Amino acid sequence: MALVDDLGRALERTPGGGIILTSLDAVMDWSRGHSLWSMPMGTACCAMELIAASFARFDFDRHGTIPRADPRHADVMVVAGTITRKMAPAVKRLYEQMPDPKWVIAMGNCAVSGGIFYYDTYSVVRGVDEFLPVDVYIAGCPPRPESLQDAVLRLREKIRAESIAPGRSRPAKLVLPSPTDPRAGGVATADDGSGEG
Amino acid sequence: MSLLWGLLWGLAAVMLIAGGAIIGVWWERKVAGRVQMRYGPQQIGPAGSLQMIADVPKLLFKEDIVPEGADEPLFRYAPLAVFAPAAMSLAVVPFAAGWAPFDSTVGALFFLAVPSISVIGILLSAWASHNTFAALGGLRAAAQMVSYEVPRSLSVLSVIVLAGTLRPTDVMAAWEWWWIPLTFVGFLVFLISSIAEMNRGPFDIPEAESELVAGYFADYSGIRWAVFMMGEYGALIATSLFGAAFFFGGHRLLPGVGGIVAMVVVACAIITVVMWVKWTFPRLRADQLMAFCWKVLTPVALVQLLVAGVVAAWL
Amino acid sequence: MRIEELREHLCSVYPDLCPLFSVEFGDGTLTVPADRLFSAAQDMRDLGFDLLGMLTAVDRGETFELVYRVRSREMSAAIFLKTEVPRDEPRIPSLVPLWPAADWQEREVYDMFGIVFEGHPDLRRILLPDDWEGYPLRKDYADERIIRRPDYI
Amino acid sequence: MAVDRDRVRTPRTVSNDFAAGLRGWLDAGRSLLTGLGITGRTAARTPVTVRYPAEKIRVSPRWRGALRLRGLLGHDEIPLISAEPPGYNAVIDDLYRGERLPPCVGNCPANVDARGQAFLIADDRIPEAYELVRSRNILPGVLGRICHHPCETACRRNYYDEPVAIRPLHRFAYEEYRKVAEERLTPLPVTREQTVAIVGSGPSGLAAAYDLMTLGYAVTMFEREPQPGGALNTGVPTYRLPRDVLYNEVNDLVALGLDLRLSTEVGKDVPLSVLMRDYDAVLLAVGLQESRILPIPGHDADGVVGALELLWAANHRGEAGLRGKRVLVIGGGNVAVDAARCALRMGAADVSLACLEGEDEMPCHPWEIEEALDEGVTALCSLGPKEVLTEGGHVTAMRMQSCTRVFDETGRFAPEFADEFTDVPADVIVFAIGQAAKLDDLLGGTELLVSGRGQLVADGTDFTTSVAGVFACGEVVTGPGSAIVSIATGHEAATSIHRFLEGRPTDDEHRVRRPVPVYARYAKADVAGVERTRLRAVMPMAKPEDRARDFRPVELGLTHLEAMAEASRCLRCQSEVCVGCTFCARTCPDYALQVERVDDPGIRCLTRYDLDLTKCCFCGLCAEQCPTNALTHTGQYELSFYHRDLMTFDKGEMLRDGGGTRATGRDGVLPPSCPTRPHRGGEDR
Amino acid sequence: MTGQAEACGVDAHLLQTGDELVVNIGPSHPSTHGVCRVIVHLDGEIVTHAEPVIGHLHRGIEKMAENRTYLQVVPLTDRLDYVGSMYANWAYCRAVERLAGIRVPERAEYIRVVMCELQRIASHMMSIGSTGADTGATSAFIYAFNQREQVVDLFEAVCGARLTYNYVRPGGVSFDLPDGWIEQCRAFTRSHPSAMVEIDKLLFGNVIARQRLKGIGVLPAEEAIARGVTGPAARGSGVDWDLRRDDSYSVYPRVDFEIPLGENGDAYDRGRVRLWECVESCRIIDQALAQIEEGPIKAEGLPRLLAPRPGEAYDHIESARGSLGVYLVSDGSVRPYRMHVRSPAFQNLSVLGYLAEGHTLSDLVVILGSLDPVFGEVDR
Repeated sequence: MALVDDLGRALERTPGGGIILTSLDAVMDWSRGHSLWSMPMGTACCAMELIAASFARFDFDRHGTIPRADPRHADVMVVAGTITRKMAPAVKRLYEQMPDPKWVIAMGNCAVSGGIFYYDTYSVVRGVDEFLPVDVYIAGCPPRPESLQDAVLRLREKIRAESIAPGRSRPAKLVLPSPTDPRAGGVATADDGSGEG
Repeated sequence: MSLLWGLLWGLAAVMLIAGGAIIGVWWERKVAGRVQMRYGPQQIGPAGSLQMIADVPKLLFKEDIVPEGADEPLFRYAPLAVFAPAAMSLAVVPFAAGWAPFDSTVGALFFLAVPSISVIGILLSAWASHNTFAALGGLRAAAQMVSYEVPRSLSVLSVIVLAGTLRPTDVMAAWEWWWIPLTFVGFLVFLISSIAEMNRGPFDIPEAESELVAGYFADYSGIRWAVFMMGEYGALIATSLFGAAFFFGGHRLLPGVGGIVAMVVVACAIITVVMWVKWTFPRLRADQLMAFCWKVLTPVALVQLLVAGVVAAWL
Repeated sequence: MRIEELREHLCSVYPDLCPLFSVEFGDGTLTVPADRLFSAAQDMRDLGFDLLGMLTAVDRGETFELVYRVRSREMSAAIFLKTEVPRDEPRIPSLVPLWPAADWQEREVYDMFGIVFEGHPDLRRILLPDDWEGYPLRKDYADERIIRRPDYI
Repeated sequence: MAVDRDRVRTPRTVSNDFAAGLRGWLDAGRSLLTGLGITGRTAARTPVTVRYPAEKIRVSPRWRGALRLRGLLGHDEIPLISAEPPGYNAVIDDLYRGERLPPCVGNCPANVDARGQAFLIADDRIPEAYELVRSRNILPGVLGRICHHPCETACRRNYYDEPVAIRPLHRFAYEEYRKVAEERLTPLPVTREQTVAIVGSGPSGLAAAYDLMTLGYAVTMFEREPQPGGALNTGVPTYRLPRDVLYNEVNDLVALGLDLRLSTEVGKDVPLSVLMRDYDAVLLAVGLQESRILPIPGHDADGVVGALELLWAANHRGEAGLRGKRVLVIGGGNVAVDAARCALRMGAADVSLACLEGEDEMPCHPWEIEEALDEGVTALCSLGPKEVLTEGGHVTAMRMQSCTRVFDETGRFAPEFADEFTDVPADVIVFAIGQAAKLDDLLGGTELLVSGRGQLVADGTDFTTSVAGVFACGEVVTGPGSAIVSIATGHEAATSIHRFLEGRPTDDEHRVRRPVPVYARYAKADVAGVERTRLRAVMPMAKPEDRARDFRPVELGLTHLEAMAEASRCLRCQSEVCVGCTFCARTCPDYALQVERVDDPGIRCLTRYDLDLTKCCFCGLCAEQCPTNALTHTGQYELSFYHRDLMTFDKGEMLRDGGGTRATGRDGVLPPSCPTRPHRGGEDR
Repeated sequence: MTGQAEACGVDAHLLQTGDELVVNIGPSHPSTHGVCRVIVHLDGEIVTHAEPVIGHLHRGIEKMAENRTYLQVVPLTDRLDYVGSMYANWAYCRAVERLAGIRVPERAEYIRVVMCELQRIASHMMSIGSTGADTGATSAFIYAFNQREQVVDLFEAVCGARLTYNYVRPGGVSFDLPDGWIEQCRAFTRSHPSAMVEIDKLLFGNVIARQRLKGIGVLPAEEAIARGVTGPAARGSGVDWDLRRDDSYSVYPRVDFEIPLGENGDAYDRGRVRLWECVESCRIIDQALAQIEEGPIKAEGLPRLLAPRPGEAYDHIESARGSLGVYLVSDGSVRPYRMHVRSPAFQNLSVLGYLAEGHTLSDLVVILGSLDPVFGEVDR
């Protein structure tokens, strides 16, 4: 990413560069959003829904999301299923092997927080965000394939806020725009969506 | 002057293959979708046709990972070694009456010989990426190389025997209607062996999706992996054009300008059949491929050559 | 061999162990002291119990209770072989020579309870990482990583 | 059979292979072509894909999406069940059909809104609670003491721990209401000119009178005895029902505008034909007057007494000449047990009770016989009376034959006797085997039909008699039964009278009948280790030994705080308002729900209701255990969040509208069958 | 996947031992049906020794069950064999019913049989599909998956979940069949056999697939019995053993069905046994739906907290992978004292090392697929 990073910084420094950078950002975010190749890290029941999502009835390919088993070709790692402490180093290793603009979707309660295996187990990692930076969490046990596709659309909105030049993300509305958004009840959200990097 | 002409043609070939690859990948995902009762890309452009417009810039800006322990220069330029033969083999294809970009007397021989260089590219990438799975994939490609080259050459030979010359334009000139039924079996052998040569369809053993995960290009990310894809689609385009020319008469099908259009249409039909075959059949094992080529394709190609020889002699 | 003959045979061979056997359900229980386990298992094998269905252990406080379920297909009868093993040095002869099916199940019982099966070809942990200390399914397994669900019934 | 039709037969063995040689190769080639054919045909067909953002799959009504609360204690009102008298049945019926009828209300013969009463008492609005109960059960104070409380048997808390004490709450409401009775009792306006006469001031007559007064009719009531109350006044012993409670409640009715004429016997002082002429409608609520004596040899010896006469004597004179004598009561019903306990209190030396039925199938209520046994009554079961042995006209013993079976296999009363006899020594024998109506002087001079055995002929559902304009209700129609059943017949009779006076037919399709509720039989929840606040308020009872000596009341009432605490234990079933009973949090396998509530009486609200969506495994156990249908699964499945802490929903968010958050699933997912609800797994509501 | 080996704790010296190449088919691999790592010693392309390393999905369900009431364990059993969670529910509930002596009403037994036969079809679709994916025919996987989607729709209509049903409860089933469901189910069982014949032609009839599947991973019958292999994996070798018929439980005696058997015990036979079992399941469902009649769906008067008498009980059913048994020990409290799940997938996977010798790497993947392991049930 070195080449791209200094391109971004160079554009930022040159006087007229800001305009080019924002338009370049727009194109890049659009293209990254619409061709998110997923790395299916399916371990347990959520893997079944992950497979169903890319097959005939809930076609993932329509959003430009192809399941690529090889971490080198994937952009987003979908962690679907329970991650045990024997499995964690392998997941961490595969995450590191992915090329840089990469994101993580934690699918299913087991990936989000250990879910039904939160209490009384000795070998379950309580949530993938203990060792991976997670971008979108999906609740459900297992979530429907449409929830996964909804998460991909959510991830697109989040990517729209990112930029090539590091540390220059536009503020994005990170609170869910759903009509009766569970968080609509006047409760201050965790942060106002300034979106760090 | 010929150097300038060569450079110009090289650039044209790369642009043609890049455009072909973009349309090819989209058409492949559409055919795969339809075969599997789903739609394939739909969101960008009419019926998702501009999906690759979204994929290419993303791949361009992907981090270009060179795995530690890999052989640096070899790793960077191995994809070119796979892509170049496809572009070069496009040079000898007889597009119009008496005109081929590089009309050499041994055009057909050139077309048969050049694609096998891509196997060297595969071996280079397999060795350079310091990855057990890649090494396995590369060795498999090398092992099965000879088995499909022989029937491929024999099947084209039967047309050359009929035409009596190696120069593609002369072959086109000497082309007759009744050659189609005569050499149709040869065409089938040619098609099957070129699928094996392109490592596609039932013979994608070097990069078997379910065993070696991604075979020889396991460690290529971003644009280097795209160059491999362009290499594959380039070979596909070149082979189908050549097949259309030699076995279906190419531009001789319709008089005048219509000829080129007819040739392209037949080539597209061949591409679609190749994709259809890929998404229907399971994958052969490496040794089964070699057995199939030696024990089935080569005898059939020889019989076809015998028939073509007898007819040529009787003429 | 009919099930009734099986019942007489069991009662005759093991009078002291008083095997209880229900003909109508076709299954019975035979509690055997640890040292006579291998010979009893061998008898069962010769009687025609060719399927080793289940092999598991239960932590009964000061002893571990090992439960084997052997099944014969022609007679469609099943026998529970039960033994007790002291907690401090849990050693028991392995049944792999009689039924290869016991291989992985014994490794799992070793992994979960720490019961050593003598004569097992390759006794290693199977489910937990190799560097795991302690045996989880013991009742006194203390592990600070476990968060107990509050007793809220 | 569906499968035989199609031509797919399972092969004997599944391993097949191509033939050897050339035919095999041809088949192999053909298999490639058939493969291509299949994929080609599939490619021609239209894809099955659901284009996600535009089209969405309609999830099934039972889809278990994110959880949602429909209502919250303190945030939503509990719906009270009350309506104008004729329409009450309609309200109960559509609640039942919509599966929103609480089991206690459903199982009570008069459909008293016990849930509403518990809510009002917990809210410290006790006079309103009393009036709400009185609209259906005319004598809350009286029945607070003597009712056989079918509501508590059906209470859903039996399944969780112990049922809510509904009857003591009626009694507590009565005691509180007494303090504010005067200013709340304003006479009901008379808006119609028709008048109604009611013969007999038993519970059924009073209920009918109340309904008719609320409808605006002028009601006159005639009572033979000097005090009102009918069977409650003469039959029920005073230790179970102090008389002032009865008289206060009847006087309340008089204050409301009832014209009550005591010690005027219809048939003697006022002929029935005069009533039928002067009043537009007449209601015979006379009940049953005389107890039936078995025509066995020696039944006319002195020392043989009927149960009603004994109870009348006990209630009015307090003395029946039983001092120091041995008393034998024949019969196993509630009247027999009352007679036995009264005999004990009147100084009988030894009281025993003989009945046909066996130990566990006695017709009286279990708690009645227990209290009697505590007080010293001895029960002799499976014995049938054969002959009274007398000596010089005095009773000395009773010859009893042991009975092997009381009901034959079809359930009809056909007792079978073994031929071994026992003689039970006794000085006084009391027959409590049933009561009958003495109607000859009442019906003299009218064409009212009377059946062979002297019972009035009346329609069991409309309570009309053979003469138009004359109605009958209470035990005279239904036979011996409990007080609450008579009150229910009173309400039905009032509806019939109202329809008759308005000229409409008493029975047409508009008349809504009360539904017959079906409730799951609960296994007794074992309450070992259950914390004190969940258990039932203990009703203080007098000590058994000094209870048996006199007629002071046996059960003492609940205090104010105890009653409010007990009322707050009510789960408000089917009210779709979460009362914080915490059974959802207890049954959740992943401890994803945390429910806390403030429990001091009066101020009862839900302080915390947190759902941790990251732990919830969407198994649906909580929604099934919820007794009030408040916790349901919505159709929401698009649950993606950017931050993990957005995924815990607190009390406010749980009330969100479950319907349309981007999910097509409709709300209204009915948890299939709370194990205590009727088995009609409700479809989508 | 360069760092694959280090990622899973295989130390470096093991990598290059003499002329043998050690390859790690890692815990996350498209064709390992979940999380199984196979350490393979390769001599060129031929496998000399393969050793599956499992435990990557070991969540300690048996330890968790000791701290949950009998009703709370049911959602746990859903997560055991997540491709066929209806089985684990039923096996567990049968063990609890035998322990607590609960009598299940007639209609509930019929509903359970219909649900489990539908689950067998769905589970076999996943297994046949993944056989196709291992050999490279992804379209066959998708055709099989479409049939599975129809079954999943039927389940969603009845119990409200696609994969983790929590539907069978000790004492009966939790919901009654919605009206209109039986017709929908009949329509499926009518169309399913012809779809199976089509998939049979597309996948197993194909000469390339036959070359890839026949003669691969041959498991002789007596070896299968000795190693405790049950279910379609054993029936592929001709072992005529099916609990539904030989240990005939629930209402299976009242329906008649055949047991498809293979002869030479290779991956091809195991696959086709599964395919024809689906057709037989359709017949069972039709007969069960014909015999079902109205009635209660749950035993009367079950207490909220079930506390069976101290003692033990073992019961097993024929799941899609073999004989799935649950052994329950109770000490009279509301929580089981010990729960052990006899997992058929765990037992069937143990023969992988024995079968894989002498085959190539691509065959190893096909053999693993033909044993149809589901790692939720293997690792528990």
